[in-house]
Amino acid sequence: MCTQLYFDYAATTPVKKEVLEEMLPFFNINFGNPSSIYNIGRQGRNALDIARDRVAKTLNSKSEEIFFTGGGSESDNWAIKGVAFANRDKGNHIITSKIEHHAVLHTCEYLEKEGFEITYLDVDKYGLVGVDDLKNAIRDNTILVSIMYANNEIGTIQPIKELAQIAKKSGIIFHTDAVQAYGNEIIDVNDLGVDLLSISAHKIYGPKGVGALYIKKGTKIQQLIHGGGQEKKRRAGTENMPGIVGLGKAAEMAYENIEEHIDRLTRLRDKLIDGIMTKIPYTRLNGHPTKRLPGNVNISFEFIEGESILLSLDMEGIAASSGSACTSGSLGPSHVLAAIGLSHEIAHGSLRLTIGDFTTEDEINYVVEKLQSIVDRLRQISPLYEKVKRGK
Amino acid sequence: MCTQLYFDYAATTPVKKEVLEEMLPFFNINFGNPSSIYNIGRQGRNALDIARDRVAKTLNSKSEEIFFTGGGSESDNWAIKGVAFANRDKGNHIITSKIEHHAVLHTCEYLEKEGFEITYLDVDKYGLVGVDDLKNAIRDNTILVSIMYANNEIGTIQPIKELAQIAKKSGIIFHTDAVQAYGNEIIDVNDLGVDLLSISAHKIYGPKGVGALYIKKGTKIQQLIHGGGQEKKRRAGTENMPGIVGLGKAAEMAYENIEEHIDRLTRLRDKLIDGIMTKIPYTRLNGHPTKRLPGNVNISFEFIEGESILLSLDMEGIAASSGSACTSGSLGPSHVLAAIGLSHEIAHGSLRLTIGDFTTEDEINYVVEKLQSIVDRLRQISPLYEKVKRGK
Amino acid sequence: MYNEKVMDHFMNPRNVGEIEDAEAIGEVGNPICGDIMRMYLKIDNNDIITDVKFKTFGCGSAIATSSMATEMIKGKTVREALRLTNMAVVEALDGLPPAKVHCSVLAERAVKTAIYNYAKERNLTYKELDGFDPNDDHDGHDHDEE
Amino acid sequence: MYNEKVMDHFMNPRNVGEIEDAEAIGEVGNPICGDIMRMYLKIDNNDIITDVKFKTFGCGSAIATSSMATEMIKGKTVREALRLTNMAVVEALDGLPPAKVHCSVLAERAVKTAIYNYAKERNLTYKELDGFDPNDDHDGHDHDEE
Ligand SMILES: Cc1ncc(COP(=O)(O)O)c(C=O)c1O
Ligand SMILES: Cc1ncc(COP(=O)(O)O)c(C=O)c1O
Repeated sequence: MCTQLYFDYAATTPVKKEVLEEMLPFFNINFGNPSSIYNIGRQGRNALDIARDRVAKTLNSKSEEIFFTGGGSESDNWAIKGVAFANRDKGNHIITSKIEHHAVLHTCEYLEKEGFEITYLDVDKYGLVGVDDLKNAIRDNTILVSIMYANNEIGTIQPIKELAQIAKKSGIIFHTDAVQAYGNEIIDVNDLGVDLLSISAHKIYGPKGVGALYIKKGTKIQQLIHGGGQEKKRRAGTENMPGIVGLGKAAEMAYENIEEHIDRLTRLRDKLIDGIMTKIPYTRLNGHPTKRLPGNVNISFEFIEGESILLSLDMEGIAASSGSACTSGSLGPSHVLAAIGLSHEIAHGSLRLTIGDFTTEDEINYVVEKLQSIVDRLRQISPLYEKVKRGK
Repeated sequence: MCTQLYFDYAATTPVKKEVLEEMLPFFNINFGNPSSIYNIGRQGRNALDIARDRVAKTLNSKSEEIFFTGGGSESDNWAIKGVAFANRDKGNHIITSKIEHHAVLHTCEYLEKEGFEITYLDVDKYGLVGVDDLKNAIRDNTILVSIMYANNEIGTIQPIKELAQIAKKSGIIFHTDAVQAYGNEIIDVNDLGVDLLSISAHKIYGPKGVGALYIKKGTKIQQLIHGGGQEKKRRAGTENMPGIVGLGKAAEMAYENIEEHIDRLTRLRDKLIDGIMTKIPYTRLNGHPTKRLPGNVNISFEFIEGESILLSLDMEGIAASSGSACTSGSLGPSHVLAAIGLSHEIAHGSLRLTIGDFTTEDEINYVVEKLQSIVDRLRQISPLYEKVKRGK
Repeated sequence: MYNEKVMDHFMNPRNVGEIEDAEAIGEVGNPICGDIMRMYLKIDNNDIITDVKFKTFGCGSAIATSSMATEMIKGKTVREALRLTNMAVVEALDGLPPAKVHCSVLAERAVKTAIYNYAKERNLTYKELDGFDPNDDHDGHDHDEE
Repeated sequence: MYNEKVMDHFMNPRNVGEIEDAEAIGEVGNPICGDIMRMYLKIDNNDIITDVKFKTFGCGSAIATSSMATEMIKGKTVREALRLTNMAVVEALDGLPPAKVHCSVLAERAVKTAIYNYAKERNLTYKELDGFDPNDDHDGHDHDEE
C-alpha cells in the first residue's frame, strides 16, 4: 500500500482496489448528470439507486432514508442545525456530550450563539455517557440529543440503544455520529431507535468528501444546503457520482464479513495493547478495556509529550496520531482526554494507534519494539522522568 | 469518450485524462489525512497547497483567499448564508436577480423565512440585470448583492464589474456565482472588485462534489460547516484530496489556453445557432446574441414541448437539456425563461445545447440535421402547429 | 426513464391526425401547463367508435398515452370508451414514471370531453358522464414549486 | 513539517543531561501547556559559560530549540547569552513552522531564568535582565480554542 506502516486508520483509510474500480467509470464514461433524462444521465441515476440501497442495507434502513452528503462533518452539521432550526417552536435545548467530535461540538457552540441552550454531558473515566445523566438532563424544552456512537480518540462505544430509548420516551429526536462506528460495529437503526445517524466514506476504505445522513422517515429537519432538487430536494448539489458509488461499494464490503473483521481487529488490537503495557512502564490505556472500537488503541506515556512520539515514530516509518487527526495541528490537549479526567500533563503524552484491514501481526510487533526505544529515549531527555527516577 | 453525442456540457463535464491521472494517487497511495504530521499526511498537505495556488492563479487572487468546498451549491450557500448571518447587525436586505441558479434562489427564499428581505431584480429580454436597477434597489440596510456571472440556462453574461462597483460604493458585500463562467471567461477578482465568487470543478472537466469559494480577505462571513480546523478553520471536514487535486489541475488546464478555448467554442456555438435558425422555422434564440457563454445555445421551438425533443434526441444518441439539468425532472417551466419574458407555451419548447472541449464540427452538423427532422415530426403531431398551418 | 412500450408509442404514435367529418372532437389541457391534446372520433349509428385520431402538444408520456388511449377505444362503444381510466392506459403502457402518471389523465379527459361535446350536440345522456365538467381544468399537474 | 536541521536536533539533541554542580539552573514552562525545559549552566569566574546541559519535556520543536540554544550559548559570556533571542534560535535552525515558533521562546526564557537565579544568588545585576520576571508565565502559547 505504501512504504510507511500505517497506524492511523481512524484518521482516514486508503480506498480499496475494488471500490476504486467501481468508481472509475463515473469520472469520464458514465459521467452524466444523474438528473438528466438521457442515457448517460440515466446510468448515473441507476448507480445512485444501487449505492443508496447498499448503504441502507448495512444499516437496515429504508433506501429513502439515506441522504448523501459531502462527508461526516456535513452530516453532523445538517443533523444538528437542521433539527435545531426546524424545531425551534418546540424548544431550544440540546443535549450532547463533552467528548463529541468537533463537527458536533463546534456546531453546538455555534447554536449557543444563536440562542440555543446546550448541555454537555460528562463522561466517566472510560468515556461512557451515563444513562441516568441523560435522563436528568432532559427538560421540557429539549428538542435534540446527539451522542456519538464511538469516540474517534479513545474508541469508547456508547450504549446508544439505551440512550436513544430515553430520548424517545420524551419524544426527543436522537442523533448519533457513527462516523467511527460504521464499518466496525453491527448497526441496525431500527433496533437502536435512532432518528439520525452520520457516516463518512473515507473511514471505511471509501473516498474522502462523501458521506451520508440517515434520516428516519418523518423526522422534522431543515435543509443545510439549498438549491437544486437532488436527494429528494433535501440536499442540493450535483451528485458526486464516483464518490457515492465508492461509498456504496465500501459500505457493502465493510459489512460483507463484519464479524470476521471485528474479531480480527480486536485480536490485533489487544495484542498491541498488551505488548505496549507489558513492555513499557508508566503507561495507561485510555478508554474502555472492552467497550471500545476493534481498531482503537490509545495510550498515555508519562513524562513525555505526544508530538515528539509521533515525530520519532515517523522517523521509523510509522504513521500514528496524538488525539484526533483534525486537531493534531492544535496546541491544546485533547478535550476527550480532559473529559475522562486525564491531567493535561498526561494528556499531552497520549498516542493513538488505530489499525485496520491491512494491518499485520508483524507490524504490531514492529511498532511495540520501536515504541519501546522511542519512549525510552524521550524519557531520558525529560526533566519530569528525571524527578521520578530520583524519587525512587 | 462515450457513444453518445454529448451536448450538455453545462450540466456537467467528463473528467479529463490528465486530471484523473493526478487524482489517482490520492485515493490509495498518498491517501493520508493532510492534517497529520507524518509523511503521507504531509504529502497531502503539499498537494493541497499546490491545488490552492493553481486555483488562486486562475482568479488572480491570493492563495489564502481560496477555500475548498463540496461543490458549487455549497459555495453559494456558504457565501449567502454566511454573509447574511454574519452581518445581521448591519441590516437584513439582500439583492439578487430572478435568474439565479436555485442554489442562490432557494437559499434566498430560506433567508426570507429567517427574517431577511430579498429583492429579486428583473432582467431584460436578453437576461441582463440593469445597472440602474441595482442602484435603485440598494437601501440603507442592504448587506449583500449576489448576481451570477453567467447564466446556466441561457448563457447571458452579466456586467459584473459595473455591478460590483455599485455595491462597493455603498460598502455592500458582492458575491457572484461564477460556476458557469469559470473556465469559460477570463476572471480577475481584483479587477472585478467582487468579495466572494463560487466555482465548481465538474463544470471544467474536474470531478463532481468539489468546488471552491473565493473569499476576499477581510470579508465578514460565518462558517457553514463547523468542526475540525481544516481550511484555516473556516470549512470543516477531512479534505477531499483527490477532488481538490482534480480541481486544481482542471483549473490550471482550463486557463492554459483560455483565449483559444473561448474562440473555438464561440465559433462552434455560432455555427450551431446559425444552422438551427436558418434550417428550422418558428424558432427563437434565448439569451444575448453576443454577451453569452461561448458554449451555450438555447433555442425555443414553437408548438412543441421540450421533453419530447430531448427524448427524440436521446433516441438519436444526442444528450441535451431543457432548462437546467437540475430542474429537468421538474414540471414547471424554467424560471429563467419566464424572467426574460417568454410565455409558458414557448418556454416549454426550449432546448439547451451546450458544447465543450470534445465537441467537433461534425457533431454540430449531425445535431442540426437530426433536430430538423425531430422538430418536424413533433410538429406534425402538435395541435398548435395545425392551427398555424390552417391560419396561413 | 420510460419503458420500451412507452418509447414505441412516443416514437411511432398510432392514430395521429385529424378527422374532417368527426362526430366528436375534444380538446383538453392548456399550453401554459405544457400539454394540449385534441381527439377526433368517428362514431357510427350503433354508438361504435369506428375511427380515432389525435394531436398532442406535450411531453413524451403525453404523446404515448394519447396514442395508447386511441388504440384502446377504437372499435369500442361510446359507453365502453367512457369507462377508460387513466390507470388503464398506464397499465397498457406497462407503467409510467411516478412523476409522469398525471399525463395519462389528459388522455382520459380528452376522450370524455369529445363524447361530452358529442352528447350535448345530440342531446344524449350517458350516466358515465355524470359529474364530468370539461371546463374543470384539472390536468393532473401538481403546480408545486420543484 | 520540520526541516532537516530541526529533525537532526530533535533526533540527536546536543547537550542533553544534568550538571550536578551547576552555577545556574533555570526551569520554565509548565506541564499543563505540554512543555518544560530545565537548563544547567557552568559559569566560570570570567562569566563565561563553559558547559550547558538541558532536559526538555515537550514537542519536537521544543527539544530541537533547546538543543540549538545550548549550542549557541556554550563558550559565550553570560551577557552574550542574555542577548540570545528566540528568533536567533529559529534562524539557526533554518526556521520553524509558524505554529511552532512559540516553542523557541521557551529556550530563550530558560537561559534568562537560569542566569536570573544565578545573579540573584550572587547579588549580581545584568542590565539585560531589566524587566525580566521568571514567574511571568508567558510561554508564547496562545491558548486560543483551535
Ligand atoms: C450557475 C450554477 N450555480 C451553481 C451550480 C451548482 O453547482 P454544483 O452542482 O457543483 O453544486 C450550478 C450547476 O449545477 C450552476 O450552473
Ligand atoms: C467521530 C467523527 N465524526 C465526524 C468526523 C468528520 O468526518 P469527515 O472528515 O468525513 O468530515 C470524523 C472524522 O474526521 C469523526 O471521527
